[in-house]
Amino acid sequence: MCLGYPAKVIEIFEDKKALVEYLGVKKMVNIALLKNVSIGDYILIHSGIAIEKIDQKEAEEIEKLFGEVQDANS
Amino acid sequence: MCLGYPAKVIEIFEDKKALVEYLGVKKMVNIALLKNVSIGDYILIHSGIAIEKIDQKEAEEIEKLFGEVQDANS
Amino acid sequence: MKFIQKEHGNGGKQTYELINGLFKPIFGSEILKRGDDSSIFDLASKKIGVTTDSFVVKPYFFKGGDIGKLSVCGTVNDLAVSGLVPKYITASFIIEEGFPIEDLQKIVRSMKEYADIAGVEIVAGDTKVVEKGSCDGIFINTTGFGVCEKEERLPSIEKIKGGQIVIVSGDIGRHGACIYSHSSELGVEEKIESDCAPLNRVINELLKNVEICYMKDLTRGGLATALNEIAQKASVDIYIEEDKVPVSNEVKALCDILGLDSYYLACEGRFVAVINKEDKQKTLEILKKYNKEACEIGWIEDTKEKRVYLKTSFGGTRILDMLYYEMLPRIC
Amino acid sequence: MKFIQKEHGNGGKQTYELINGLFKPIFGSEILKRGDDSSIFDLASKKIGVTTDSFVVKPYFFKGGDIGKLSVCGTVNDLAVSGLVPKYITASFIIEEGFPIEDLQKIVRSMKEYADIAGVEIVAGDTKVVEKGSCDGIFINTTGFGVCEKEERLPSIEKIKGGQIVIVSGDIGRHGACIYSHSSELGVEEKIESDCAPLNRVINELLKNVEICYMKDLTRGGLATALNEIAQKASVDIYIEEDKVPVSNEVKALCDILGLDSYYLACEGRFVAVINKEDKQKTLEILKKYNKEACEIGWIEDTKEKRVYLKTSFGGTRILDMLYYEMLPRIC
Amino acid sequence: MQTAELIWEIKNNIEKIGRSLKVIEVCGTHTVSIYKNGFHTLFEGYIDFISGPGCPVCVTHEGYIDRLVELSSEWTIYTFGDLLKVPGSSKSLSQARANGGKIKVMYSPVDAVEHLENNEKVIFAAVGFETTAPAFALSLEKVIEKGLKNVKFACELKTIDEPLKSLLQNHIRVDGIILPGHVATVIGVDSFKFVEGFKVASVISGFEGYDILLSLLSITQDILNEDFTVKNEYKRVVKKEGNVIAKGYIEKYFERTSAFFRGLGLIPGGGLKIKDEFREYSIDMSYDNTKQKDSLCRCADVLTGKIKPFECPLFEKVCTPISPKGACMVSQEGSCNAYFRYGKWKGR
Amino acid sequence: MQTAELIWEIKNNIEKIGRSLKVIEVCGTHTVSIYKNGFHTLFEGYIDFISGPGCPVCVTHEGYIDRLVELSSEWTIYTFGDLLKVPGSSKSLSQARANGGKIKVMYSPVDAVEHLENNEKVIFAAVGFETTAPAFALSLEKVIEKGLKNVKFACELKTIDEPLKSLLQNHIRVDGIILPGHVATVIGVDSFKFVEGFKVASVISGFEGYDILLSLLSITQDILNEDFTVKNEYKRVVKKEGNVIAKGYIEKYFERTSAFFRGLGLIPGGGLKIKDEFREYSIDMSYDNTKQKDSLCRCADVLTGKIKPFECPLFEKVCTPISPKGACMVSQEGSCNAYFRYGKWKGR
Ligand code: SF4
Ligand code: SF4
Ligand SMILES: [Mg+2]
Ligand SMILES: [Mg+2]
Ligand SMILES: [Mg+2]
Ligand SMILES: [Mg+2]
Ligand SMILES: [Mg+2]
Ligand SMILES: [Mg+2]
Ligand SMILES: [Mg+2]
Ligand SMILES: [Mg+2]
Ligand SMILES: [Mg+2]
Ligand SMILES: [Mg+2]
Repeated sequence: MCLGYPAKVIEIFEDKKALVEYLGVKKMVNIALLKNVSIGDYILIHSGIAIEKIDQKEAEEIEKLFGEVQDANS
Repeated sequence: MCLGYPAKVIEIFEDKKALVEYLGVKKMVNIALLKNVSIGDYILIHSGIAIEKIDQKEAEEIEKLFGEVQDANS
Repeated sequence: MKFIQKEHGNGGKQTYELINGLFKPIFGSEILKRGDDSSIFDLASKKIGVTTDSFVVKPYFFKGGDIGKLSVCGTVNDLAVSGLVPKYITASFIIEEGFPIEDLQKIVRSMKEYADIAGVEIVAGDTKVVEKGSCDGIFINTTGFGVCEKEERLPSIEKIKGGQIVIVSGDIGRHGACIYSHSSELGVEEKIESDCAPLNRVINELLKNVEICYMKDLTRGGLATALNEIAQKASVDIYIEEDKVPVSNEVKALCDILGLDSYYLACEGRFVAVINKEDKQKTLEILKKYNKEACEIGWIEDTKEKRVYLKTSFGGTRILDMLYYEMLPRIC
Repeated sequence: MKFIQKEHGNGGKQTYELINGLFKPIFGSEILKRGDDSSIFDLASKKIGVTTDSFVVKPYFFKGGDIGKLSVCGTVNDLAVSGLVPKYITASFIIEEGFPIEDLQKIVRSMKEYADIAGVEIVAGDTKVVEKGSCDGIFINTTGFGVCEKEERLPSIEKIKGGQIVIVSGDIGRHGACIYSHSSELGVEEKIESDCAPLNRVINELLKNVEICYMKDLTRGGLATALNEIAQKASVDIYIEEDKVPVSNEVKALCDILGLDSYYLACEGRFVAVINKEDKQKTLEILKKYNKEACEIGWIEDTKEKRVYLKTSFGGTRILDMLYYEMLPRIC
Repeated sequence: MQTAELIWEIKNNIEKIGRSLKVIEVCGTHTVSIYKNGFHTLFEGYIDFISGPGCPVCVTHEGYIDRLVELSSEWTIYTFGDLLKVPGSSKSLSQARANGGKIKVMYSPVDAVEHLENNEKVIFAAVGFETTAPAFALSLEKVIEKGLKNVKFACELKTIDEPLKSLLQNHIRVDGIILPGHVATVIGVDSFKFVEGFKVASVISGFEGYDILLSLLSITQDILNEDFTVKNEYKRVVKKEGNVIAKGYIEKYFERTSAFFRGLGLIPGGGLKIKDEFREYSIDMSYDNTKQKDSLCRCADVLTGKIKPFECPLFEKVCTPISPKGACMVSQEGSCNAYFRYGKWKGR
Repeated sequence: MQTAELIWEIKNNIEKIGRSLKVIEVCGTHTVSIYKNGFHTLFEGYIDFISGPGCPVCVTHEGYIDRLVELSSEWTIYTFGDLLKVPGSSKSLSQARANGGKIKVMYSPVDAVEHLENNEKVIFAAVGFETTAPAFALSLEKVIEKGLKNVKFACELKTIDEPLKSLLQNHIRVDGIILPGHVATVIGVDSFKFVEGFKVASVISGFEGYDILLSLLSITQDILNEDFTVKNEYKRVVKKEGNVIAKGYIEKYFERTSAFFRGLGLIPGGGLKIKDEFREYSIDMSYDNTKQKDSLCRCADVLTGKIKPFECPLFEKVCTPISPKGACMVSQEGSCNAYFRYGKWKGR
């Protein structure tokens, strides 16, 4: 139920929508719950709605630790 | 469009309906357009509605002439 | 009451359970039970015949049969009229979610019953479930294989020529009339019984005893359409005598009530055969053992208009063309 | 634009015109063109294999294929993984009235294209038309026959034993992910390409060069279901290493977005093979010519629990069971 | 009497008359009976059969179909099967259904009402002559009784007398008329008295093969006797005054209106419309009946007996029951259609 | 750091603690992550994983399903796929659909509203915790903006704090709690401060395998250090105060209400309902939540960690994902279900 995935903002549209990319898949999501979203930001999506921005510094730390990536295309 | 078939009245029901038989096939029809329908009468059916009683004397005359029958079960 | 659900068709656990719990026990074929991607078996001959048909009849239970029986008979009959001995059948189901499993069981049992009667084995199967509203209850595809026992006995369109006679194996139009009689709005009290039946036995006996030049089972499109196909393919004309064509009173009645023509009503257990004049007596003798209504109905002429003509009761002659119109309910 | 109407399925004149005007010219088979009740031909061997499947995929055009291509590949693949050379196919259509004839043409052409690629001939067919709302666009049944070239080469469940290794022919889950990606509500911009493809060539090359103990194509239910079927039938356990199973980023993404599991996603151009350890190098060499993602993913153990176990990336071990849940859109 | 004798007698009478006869019927069911029984070949050289504008489908304007097609996206159209294939200016009802239009074929408009639910939005396509009008009257009565507020009638019912008058006055010269037995069952023998003024042999006929033969015998005898009173061969059913109850139903719910007939044009009093007091059950079907698609179709000439179907340049070449170019080919009771399907003996 | 090292360190810490630990998670997505990654086998003998009542599907009362089934004959029910299989007292939504009920699976309640037409009668089955509540708030906002009058919400949204309090107070003694990372994303770290009062190691966790491992490390270290402050392992996403906009949406449209939780019973403040000012968009879902089907199902004991799934006598024998006897087997995120599907290494 509380599934989420991290995605990169590719394009921002009117009506609080954004095109995001995750592992090469592009999809429109709703960004009404976030403020100051910019292209290139990483955001966390739950049921089609962005519920938070992802702190890239923190994410990179994890990445360094495990060699895992948030987004294979970044 | 103006198709009709002759059928024998088998049973009379409320609401101006009758069960008729034609060549062994039994079917409910509407008899609201006829008065004094009795079991055993032959009636002419068009689009599920009896539009006239069939005069048996006349029908038998035809039958005599051509050996044709109005109803194979009569 | 249990119903088919989408999971019965997702290829996973429940599909597996449906196949192993319902289909395999009823069909009982050893080949099928292996459950491999393909069913492998040895044939009796290298010349084989294949036919396929999907069945979408509505209602799926009708007087004298059901979609399961129909799906077996239809395919068995296509093989039989081609002069083959039906041997193996595949069965593929498309089922709407919500379909009662009890009904599915009845249908599958009926397939097995008629497969046994026809002497065919059900060797492969498939089940798909589609969501509610995406199909109408159940559709069944059967594909059949028959082997050729004696090549020279195979009926063939090339064997048709002028002077031969046309035989029908029984009264026509019962299956189509049956399906119409089930239409609830029409309100016919007692439904008409379908003629749905496997024809391979009678045909097998015929093939062993007389030369059948050509045969065709009467299905969709009825007698008229089958005869027109023959006339077209053989480049001959066919003459039919109206008074000789056997039609039951019930079928006549339904035609009059609905303004239909019995020549176009489907049969599912009747065929026409073209034979040489001298074989007439023997042919009818055999056919009448299976159905008393079997009889000669016409003849072939070499005039090559590729037409079917009907000699009417009153002595007129008219064209008997293929079916042009929609016969409303679904019949096969 | 022209549409299918009920008369295209009534067995009469318009059915005749559809078959002769659309199907026969495209399929082009001489056997089919005869248009008899059964199609008769000579086989190359008396041992044959048969498989049947109905295809109900929605949408019927998807990235990387359509229902026509799928219906040919699906059946060709079932024959190929059984170790047979696919030869003949029957095609049976159930079409909803109102279906665009242009789309039907595309689908039929695509069947022909892939039949040619796979080297199979379409030898028999059938068309039924059902009223609007009684089926979802188009359903296709194909039934295929293959011949057995060398009996001792036939893969067989009995050949499976402990110590053998499990190979997959490419990355998994593309077809299922493709169909999900077409769901309009999901709003995925670029659709994922299906892996739908005929496998008979690669398999034929394999069979000629190594001993394939067993093969299975991955369709509905995906890798997990196929492996479970093998474990069940062979009474062995199968161990799969999570890190080795090839899954593309796109498929992974879709799984994360929808909460799906790639092991259960359908493929339509992938298979698993069980081989002896010593054949590994040769097998992968051949497989990689066709698909670089082909690789070893696990092994067989004789423990007879009939289970599939997954060694996770973190070193844990868990059951990998059959599919229990509904995967929502229709995929084959 | 054997039918063979009867045929011989008819031919004998015609030989006495000394020329071949033009006989018209104005009921589609008669058309079909004549062709199905092969009378067109049996009396070749003796009788030239003309099918007048008596098939309600054949005479319907394409504007009516267009309007039904339009309505079928929102309303369920209940129609007799006969109307399904009639092409509108872009689509037939059958094509509309294939594209998602809500079309239902009914057998009986009275039974159909019984199965309706409360809120269903239904339109009955009411076509037909006086035979069928009472069925729609009964149907309307039931709709009112059941209090169904979303059921309407698209009334395009026709009458037989006015078009027949127009036909005989302006379009055609025939020797004999086979009058429609089932229309007569409802409206009675007396309603056809006006035919006598046209000095043509006429007979109300049943629909069996022998009915047609008896009617032809009657016509030939009347010609020989110069007797132009209307005869009633269908006595077993048709009464002098018709079915009084049925006529009462028609009068209660419908009134005369002018109506379009393909081949005859607009005919004052040629149609029935729902009376104003029941207008809430009537759906507006107004269409421009002066406009018709340009076409080489010679239906009008066929319906008025000026040419035979095979004399139309489109017949069989481009105009067939599958792609009909005119109404006479559309309806199974149309004369071009009957000619196409039952044809002539040996070639056409 | 390698995951192998991390696992070694966790096990090492547990060895230092000197007993196996009971760790509970209350988010279904965590349950699945643990089992899918095989952590239940990897930490066998070290950690005993308990799945608390954090799957919104598992805790839903069958009365809610019954009501949706009932409504589905007239309304189209939009639901997440998760809810489809949950058995009501006679049918699941999936079975209702098979029998003709109008059920639609949605991916996003916001996108779904965008595709709705004006007169569609739609009910959104609003289930979920605070992660999902803002989505339904946005959805409701769009419904109001579009002026859709026939769209209602069947609100059965839950909150996490009250049930968690009840669980820790009345039902369970655990060593560590893995707190739900996505709920925390919305409500913030501070909302979990109350957990500290229970003297249990707790950490807000992400959902990747390494997230779980880092959280387990944090729990073991906290136990060693007797540090019971709430930790946040999911720092890349979860903020101290959460998502203020999202919380604002929840507050604007919803208010606290008491709610039924399977295993925990009725919990005051455990649910969200639509505020009175928006009640026209709420559909009455009242059902008797005191009544439950008699059953041998020991879900409640599983959810509160009293027994493991395989200790339930029905597990695997009569209770399977195909015929679930309890909610923990129904949901793909339920603990019995996860245990059944991902199981134990070598036998169970
Ligand atoms: S053949 Fe066709 S085009 Fe010619 S008159 Fe008849 S209906 Fe019209
Ligand atoms: S196994 Fe089934 S019956 Fe037992 S507790 Fe779990 S859900 Fe309930
Ligand atoms: Mg994730
Ligand atoms: Mg009659
Ligand atoms: Mg397969
Ligand atoms: Mg066939
Ligand atoms: Mg057939
Ligand atoms: Mg299959
Ligand atoms: Mg056949
Ligand atoms: Mg198959
Ligand atoms: Mg297959
Ligand atoms: Mg066929």
